[in-house]
Amino acid sequence: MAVEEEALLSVDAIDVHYGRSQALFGVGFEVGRREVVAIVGRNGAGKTTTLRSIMGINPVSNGAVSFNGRRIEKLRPHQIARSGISYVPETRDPFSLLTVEENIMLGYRPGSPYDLRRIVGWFPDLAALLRRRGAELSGGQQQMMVIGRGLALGPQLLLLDEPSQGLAPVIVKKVGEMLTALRGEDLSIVLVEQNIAFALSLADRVVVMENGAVVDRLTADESRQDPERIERYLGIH
Amino acid sequence: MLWLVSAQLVNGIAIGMIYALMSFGLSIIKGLLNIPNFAHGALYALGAYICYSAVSMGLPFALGLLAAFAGAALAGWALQRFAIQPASKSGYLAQLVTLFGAALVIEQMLLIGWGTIGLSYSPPPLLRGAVNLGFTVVPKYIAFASVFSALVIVSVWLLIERTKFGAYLRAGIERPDTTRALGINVDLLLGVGMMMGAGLAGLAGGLALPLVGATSTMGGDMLGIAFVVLVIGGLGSLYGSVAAGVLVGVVQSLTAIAAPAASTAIIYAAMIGILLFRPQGLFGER
Amino acid sequence: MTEESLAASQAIPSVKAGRRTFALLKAFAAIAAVCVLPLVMPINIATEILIYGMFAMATNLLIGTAGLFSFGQAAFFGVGGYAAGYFLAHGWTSLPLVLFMAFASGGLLAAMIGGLIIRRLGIYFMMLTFAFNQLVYYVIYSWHSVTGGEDGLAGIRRPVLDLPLIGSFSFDDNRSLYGLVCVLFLLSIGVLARLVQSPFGLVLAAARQNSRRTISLGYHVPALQLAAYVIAGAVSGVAGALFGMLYRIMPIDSVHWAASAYVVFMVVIGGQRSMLGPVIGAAVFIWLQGLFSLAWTRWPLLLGLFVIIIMTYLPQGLVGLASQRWMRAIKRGARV
Amino acid sequence: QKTGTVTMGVITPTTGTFAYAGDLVARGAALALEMHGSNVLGTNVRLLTRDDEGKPASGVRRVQEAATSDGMRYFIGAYSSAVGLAESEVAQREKLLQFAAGGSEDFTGTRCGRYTFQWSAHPYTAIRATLEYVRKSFPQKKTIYTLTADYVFGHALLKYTRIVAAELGFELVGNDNHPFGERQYTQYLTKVVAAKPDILLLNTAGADAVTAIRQFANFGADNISVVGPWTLEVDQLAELAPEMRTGLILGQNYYPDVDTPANKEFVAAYNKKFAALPGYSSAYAYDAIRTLLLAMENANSVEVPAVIKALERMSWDGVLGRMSIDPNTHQLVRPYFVARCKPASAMRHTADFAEIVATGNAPQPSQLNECKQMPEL
Amino acid sequence: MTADIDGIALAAEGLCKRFGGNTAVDRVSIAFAKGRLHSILGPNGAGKTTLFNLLTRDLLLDSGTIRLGTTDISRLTPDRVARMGVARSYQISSVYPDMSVRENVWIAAYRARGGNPFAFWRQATSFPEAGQWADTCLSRLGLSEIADVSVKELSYGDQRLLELSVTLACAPQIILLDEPTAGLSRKEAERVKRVIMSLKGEFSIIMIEHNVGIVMDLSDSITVMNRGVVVAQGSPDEIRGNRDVQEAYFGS
Ligand SMILES: Nc1ncnc2c1ncn2[C@@H]1O[C@H](COP(=O)(O)OP(=O)(O)OP(=O)(O)O)[C@@H](O)[C@H]1O
Ligand SMILES: Nc1ncnc2c1ncn2[C@@H]1O[C@H](COP(=O)(O)OP(=O)(O)OP(=O)(O)O)[C@@H](O)[C@H]1O
Ligand SMILES: [Mg+2]
Ligand SMILES: [Mg+2]
Repeated sequence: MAVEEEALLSVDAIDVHYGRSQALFGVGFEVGRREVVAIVGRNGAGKTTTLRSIMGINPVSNGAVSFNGRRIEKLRPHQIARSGISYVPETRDPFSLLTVEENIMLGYRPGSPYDLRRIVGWFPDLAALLRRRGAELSGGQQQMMVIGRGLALGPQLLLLDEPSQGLAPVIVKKVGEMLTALRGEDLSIVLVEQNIAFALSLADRVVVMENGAVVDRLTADESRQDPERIERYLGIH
Repeated sequence: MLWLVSAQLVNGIAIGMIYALMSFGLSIIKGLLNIPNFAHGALYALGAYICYSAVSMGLPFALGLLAAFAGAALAGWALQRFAIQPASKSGYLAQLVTLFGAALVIEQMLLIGWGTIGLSYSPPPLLRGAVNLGFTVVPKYIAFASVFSALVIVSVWLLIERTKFGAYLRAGIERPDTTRALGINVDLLLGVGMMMGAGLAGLAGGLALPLVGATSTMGGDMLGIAFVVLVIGGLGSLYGSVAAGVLVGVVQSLTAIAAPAASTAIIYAAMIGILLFRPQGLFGER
Repeated sequence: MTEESLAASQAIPSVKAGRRTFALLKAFAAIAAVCVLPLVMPINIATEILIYGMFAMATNLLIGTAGLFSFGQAAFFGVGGYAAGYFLAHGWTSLPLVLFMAFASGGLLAAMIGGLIIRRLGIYFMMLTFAFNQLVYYVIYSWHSVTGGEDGLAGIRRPVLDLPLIGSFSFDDNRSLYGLVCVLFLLSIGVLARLVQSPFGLVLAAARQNSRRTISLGYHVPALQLAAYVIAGAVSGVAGALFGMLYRIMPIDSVHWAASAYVVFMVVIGGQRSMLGPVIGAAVFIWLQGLFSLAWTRWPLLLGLFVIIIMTYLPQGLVGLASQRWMRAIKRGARV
Repeated sequence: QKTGTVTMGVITPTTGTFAYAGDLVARGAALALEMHGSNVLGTNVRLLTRDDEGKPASGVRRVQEAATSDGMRYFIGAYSSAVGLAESEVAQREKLLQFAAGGSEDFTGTRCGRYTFQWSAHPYTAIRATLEYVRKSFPQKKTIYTLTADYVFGHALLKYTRIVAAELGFELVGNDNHPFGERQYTQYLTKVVAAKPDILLLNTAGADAVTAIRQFANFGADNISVVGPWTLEVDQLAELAPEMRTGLILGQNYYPDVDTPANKEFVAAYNKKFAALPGYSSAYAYDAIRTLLLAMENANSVEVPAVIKALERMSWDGVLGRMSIDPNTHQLVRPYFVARCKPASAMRHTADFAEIVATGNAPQPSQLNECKQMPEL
Repeated sequence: MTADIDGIALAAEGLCKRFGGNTAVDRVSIAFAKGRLHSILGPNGAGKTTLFNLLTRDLLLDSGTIRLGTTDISRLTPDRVARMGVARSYQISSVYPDMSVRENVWIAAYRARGGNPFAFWRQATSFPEAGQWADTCLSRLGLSEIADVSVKELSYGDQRLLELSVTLACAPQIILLDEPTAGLSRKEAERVKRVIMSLKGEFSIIMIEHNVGIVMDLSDSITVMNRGVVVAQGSPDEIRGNRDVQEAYFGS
C-alpha cells in the first residue's frame, strides 16, 4: 500500500498540554486508507490523549492534524466528527438515561453504511437490550453498545480506545471478527490496545508510545518476525 | 356544597393548565441544563411586558402572544450565551447563581423599560365575559387560556418526543464531550433548547397578561408555584408537569373553600410529602 | 485578609514544617482585619458583615465541603433569630441563655428537617430544602401572636452578660455588641476551620465526590451529613440571633427563601474552596449592596451583573483570584 | 455631624414590590423642600434618599445608618406598614422624628410612640367615609361580601368593616381571606359570584387588589359593585384598564382634585416640574415635609423634642384641608376622600380617573384605641 | 470441596435480583472459603457485578440470605458490612477526583484503623497510624512516587491501581475485586497479579476477571455464571476442561 502518497489521517508532531504539564511531545504518525494502525504503550503513555486530541476534545498546542488533506486541529469536536472521524472512549461513557437504541443511533446519519440492523447483527447480545437504559447494562454490554455507537456515525476513520477491555474472550473474538470484516469496507481504524495479541492480529502497523512520545513504528511483518521488540517497550522482562 | 366543589374543580383545572405551561418550559430547561431555572419567572414577566407593548401598538392579541414567545426566546438565548455558558466552567452552583443574577438584571430592565407602574390589558372583546355552566360561571378568557396552553404543550411535546431532539438534549447534558464527538453541536443544541424553554415562559407571561397584568415582580410570584408543579410532576417528566399543574390548580381552588390562607402553605407541604415518599415525583422515572 | 485556603483536600498530604506558624499568622491577620473593620465603615455594617460571614461559613460547610446544596438555610437563621428574639423581647435577657436557645433551636430544626431529607440527592435535596424553607416561612408568617407575622418580631432587647464578681455587662452600645459578634465570629471560624481539616471534614469531602464509594469504605455517610447539617443549622441560628440583637427586630424576610439564595450568593462569589471565601463574599455582597443602592435606584441590576461577571471570569470566586495572584507573585519572587 | 444643617431622610422603596412608590415619594419631598427654599429658621435643610427595598430589615438598617453616619434627625417615606413599624422602634430609641404613612392602625395603636406620627387616615375613618357614601347613594345595596388580605392590615380593615356595617345597617354575607401576594383570585371570585351580594368590598391593597379587580372584570358580573375603602390609591389606578376601573368606589387618602389652596399650589408646582399629576405617594411626602417645616417654624427650633411638642399642639391648613394631630395617638386628624371611577368616555385627560364624590373625617372612636400613655420625651 | 477444610468466609443462599422483568441474579447459592482465591467467570451480562453488589449490600436483595462467617448480613447496611471486613474494588474506577492519591487511600485507612469519623475536634494529621498504613498500601502497588498527585491527573491505568490500593487499605478479611486488571498494560497487570498473589492466604479473595491467564494462574476455585445462574464450579483445571464453559465463554 502506498501509505506515503495519500494518508487519510496524518498527525504531525503534536504537543498537548494539560494545564501547565505537557502530556504529548511531538507525536506523529499516519494512517492510510483502509488501514488499521495499533497504538500500544504502558499506562499513562499518552495513547488516550492522542486520540482525544485528534478528536479535538483536547486542544493541540503545536503541530498539525490533517484528515483527507484538510487541517482539522483547530476544528471543534462536532465538526471533526462530521468530517468522518468517530471515537469510542475507553471509559465508554454510555448515556445512562437514553435507551440502548437511542445510544447507538444518536450520531447516526442517513447514508451511514452501519445501521442498527447491522450493528445488532455483530453483537446479537444487544438485540434483547435495545429498550434498556444505558446505565442498566453490564460493563461488557456497554462496551458493545459504544462500539456500535461509534460505527453508526458512518465514519471513515474509527478511533477505538481499548475496545477489548472488560469483554469476555468470546466477545473479544467477535469484535476481532467484526473488525476484520470491516476491513473490506472503506474504513480505517486507530486501535489503542493493551491486549497485544489482539492488536497484532488486526493491525497493519503498530505505533509504540512511551512517556508521551512515539518511540517506535513497526509494520505487521516486523512485529511478527520480532515479537520481543514490542515486549521490550511494554516492560515485560 | 357539591356545586361549590365542582365550580372550584372547573376553575382549578383551567388555572392548572396555565401553571402547566409555565412549568413545562421550566421542565425543558431543567432537562437541558439540569438546573432549576431561577430566571424563569423573570422571563415570564418579560413575556407579559412584551405582549403588552405589542397589543398597545395595535397588534392583535395573537401577535402579542407570538411576540412574547419570540422576545423571551431571544432573551433565553442571550442568557445561555452570555451567562450560563461562560459560568458553566465555574461549576454547577455558579450557573445557578448566575441565573439569579440574570433574574435581577431582567427585572430591573423591565422597570427601566416600562416604568414602575404595573400595566393592564383587557382580553380581546371576543374573550370578555363569562360562560354560564349552570352550576358555575367560567370567565371566557380563562377557558381560552387553558385550552390554548394545552394545545401548546401537546405540540411542543410532540416536537420533542417525535424528533431526535429530546435524545440529543439528554445526551448533551450528561456527557457534552462525548456527544460532541458524535457530531452533535451541543452548544447550538443548548441554545435552541434554552430558547424553547424561555419562549414558553414568555408565552405563559403573555397569556397571563389579561389575568394578572404586567408587573416586574410577577415572576417571583409565579416561580414558586412553577417549581412546586415541576417537583410534584416529576423532574424531567413533561407529562408530569401537565398533570401536576392541574393538580396544584385544583388543590389551590379547593382549599379556597375551606382554608384559603393555607393554600400556599398546603402546596409546599404537598410538595414535601410527595418528595419524601415519592422522590421522583408523581410521574417521574428514577 | 489573607487568601487562605483550608480546603479539605489540602489537609493531609504534606504536613510541611512551618505550616503551623503560617496558620497562626493567618489567624492573627484575621483578628487584625476584624478589629479594623469598624474603623473603615459604619459599625452596623461591620457587625452585619461578621454576622453574615458566620452564616455564610456555616452554609459553606454544607455547600463547599459536604456538597449538599441547601437552598433553605434561612430557615435556621430565622428560627434561631426568632427564638432568641422571643426571649429577649419578653424579658429574659441573659446572654448565655439566648445564645443557647438560638444554637439549640437552629440545630434542632436542622435535625428534624435533615432527618427527613438527608438521603435525597442532588436536585431533589435542593428542592426539598427550598420547600421546607417556604413552609417554615409560612408558619412564622401565620403565627402572628408569637412572631409578629409580616411585621416581624419587634421589641427585641439587647442581652446582658452576668459575670460573677465582675458584675453584669450590657450590650446596649453598638460597639460592645460588635465586640460580642467578633468573639463569636472568631470562635466559629476556629471551630469550622478545625472541623474542615478533621477526619470528619475529610470524609464529608470524600462523600461529596463519591458517596457510594465512601459507604463501601465503612462510613455511614447519611449520619455524617446529618451531623454537618445540624452543625450548620446551629451556627446559622446563632448568627440569626445576633442579627436580631443588632437591629432589635427579626424581620420576616430574613426567613424567606430569597435570603437562603443570597447566602449561597455570598458563598459562591467568595469562593467555596476556602474558609474565608464565604466571609469575603459576605463582606463584598453587603458592602456592594450599600454602595450600589446609593448610586442608582435600579441597583439590583448592577448587583446581578456583578455576580454574572464574577462567575464568568473567576471560577474560584474572589478568593480564587486573590490566591492566583499570590501564587504568581511567589513564583516571580522565587525566580528572582 | 454637620452643625447648622438639618438632615431629613426619605427612606422609601425603589426596588421590590413597592418599587413604583419610591421615586414618587422622593419627588414630593424634594418639591416641598424646594418650595420652602431649602432652609428653615436660617438653618440649611438637606434631604437624604435611601432605598428600604420594602423590607423591614433594610428599612431599619438604612435608618440606623443614616442616623449614626449622616446625622439624620427626621425621616419619612416607608411605604409598607411593616417597614414603617420596624423603623418606628429605631425612631423611639434614637430619638428621631418619623412621619409615617401606611395602612396599619398599630402606628397609633398598640405600637404608638412619642416620636412617630401617622399621616394616613385611620382605617375606621376610611371605612366609615366610604360606606357612608354607599349608604347614601345606593340605598338599595344591602349585602356585602368581603375579600380580605390575610395579614394585619386586612384584618384591621375587616374589624372596622364589621363595626361600621353594624353602625350603618349593612349585612355581611361572606368573607374570604387570601394570602398576601396572591396572584390567582378566580377561586375566591367564583365563590363571590355564587353568593350574589350587592357589594364586593375589598379589604386588600396594592398589587393584590389590582389583580383581584382585573380578574373580577373577567367575570362580567356587572350587578355587583366593587368598593374599596382603602384599596387603590390614585397612583395605582393607572394599572387598571379603563373598562376594569369604571364604576369602582374607592376611598382615597389623597386625590389631586382636592380643593384646597395648599393643594392647588402643590399640583401646579408638581405639574410644572414633572409634567404629571401628583398621586398619593408624592402628596404624602410633600405634605409631611411641609408640615415638619411648619412645625419647626412654630417651635422656633429644629430640635426634635421641640418640634414634637409643636406638632402635638398644631392645627393648620394642609394640602388635604384643615388638619390637626391627636396628641394622645399622634394620628393626623384629616379628611378622607371617596372617589368614583369614570368611564373612559368621561375622562378629560389620561389621568382623570375618577371624581371625588364624598369626604369624611370621623375619627376612630376613642374607646377603641389601644395606644397607652404616650411616654415622656 | 475446599470449603470444608478452612471454613466458610462468606456464603450466599438462593440470591435473587430482578431489574424490572429481567432477572440478573437467579437463585444463586455460593460459598467462599477462608483464605482462598475464588474467581467468578462468565460472559458479559452474566450477573457477576450484580452478585458483588448483593454481597456487599450495595443493592437490596429480592430474596436469599448472605452469611459472613456465622453472621447473617442480608439485612445490614453497606457501611456495616464494610466495617465487618468486606472490601471491594469497583469495575469502573471509583476514586475521589478532587483529592490527592494519598488522601484517597487515607480515607480508607482511617476507618480501617478504627478512626472515629465524627472526630471533628482533632486534626486529620494527628492520627499517624492511618497515615502510615496508607503509605504502606500505596507502596505495595508502587504508587508512592505519585502520592501527592491529584487524582484527576492520573491516567486510567493508574486510577485502577489506586482503586486496588484503596481496597487494600480497608484492611479487610474479604476482598472483592471486580476486573482488577482491566485496562492495565502488561507490566501493570503483572504487578497487580503479583500483589494479588501476595494477598492470597492473608485474605479471602473473590475476583471477577476476564483475563483468563490470570484467573487460571491465581484461582483456587472458579465459579462460572451465565444469565444469572451458576453453570459450573470447580478447580481451574476442571473449568478448563468443561465443554459448556468453553463454548459459552471462550467461544471455541
Ligand atoms: N485531565 C488530566 N490532567 C492532567 N494530566 C492528565 C490528565 N489526563 C491524563 N493526564 C496525564 O497525561 C498522561 C497521558 O495520559 P493518557 O490517559 O493519555 O495515557 P494512556 O496511554 O491512555 O494510559 P492508559 O493506558 O492508562 O489509559 C498521563 O501521565 C496522565 O497522568
Ligand atoms: N441497574 C440495572 N437495571 C437493569 N438491569 C441491570 C442493571 N444493572 C445490571 N443490569 C443487567 O443485569 C445483568 C447482569 O449485569 P452485571 O453487571 O451483573 O453483569 P456482569 O456479569 O458483571 O457483566 P460484565 O462482565 O460485562 O461486567 C445484565 O443483563 C445487565 O444488563
Ligand atoms: Mg488510556
Ligand atoms: Mg461486571
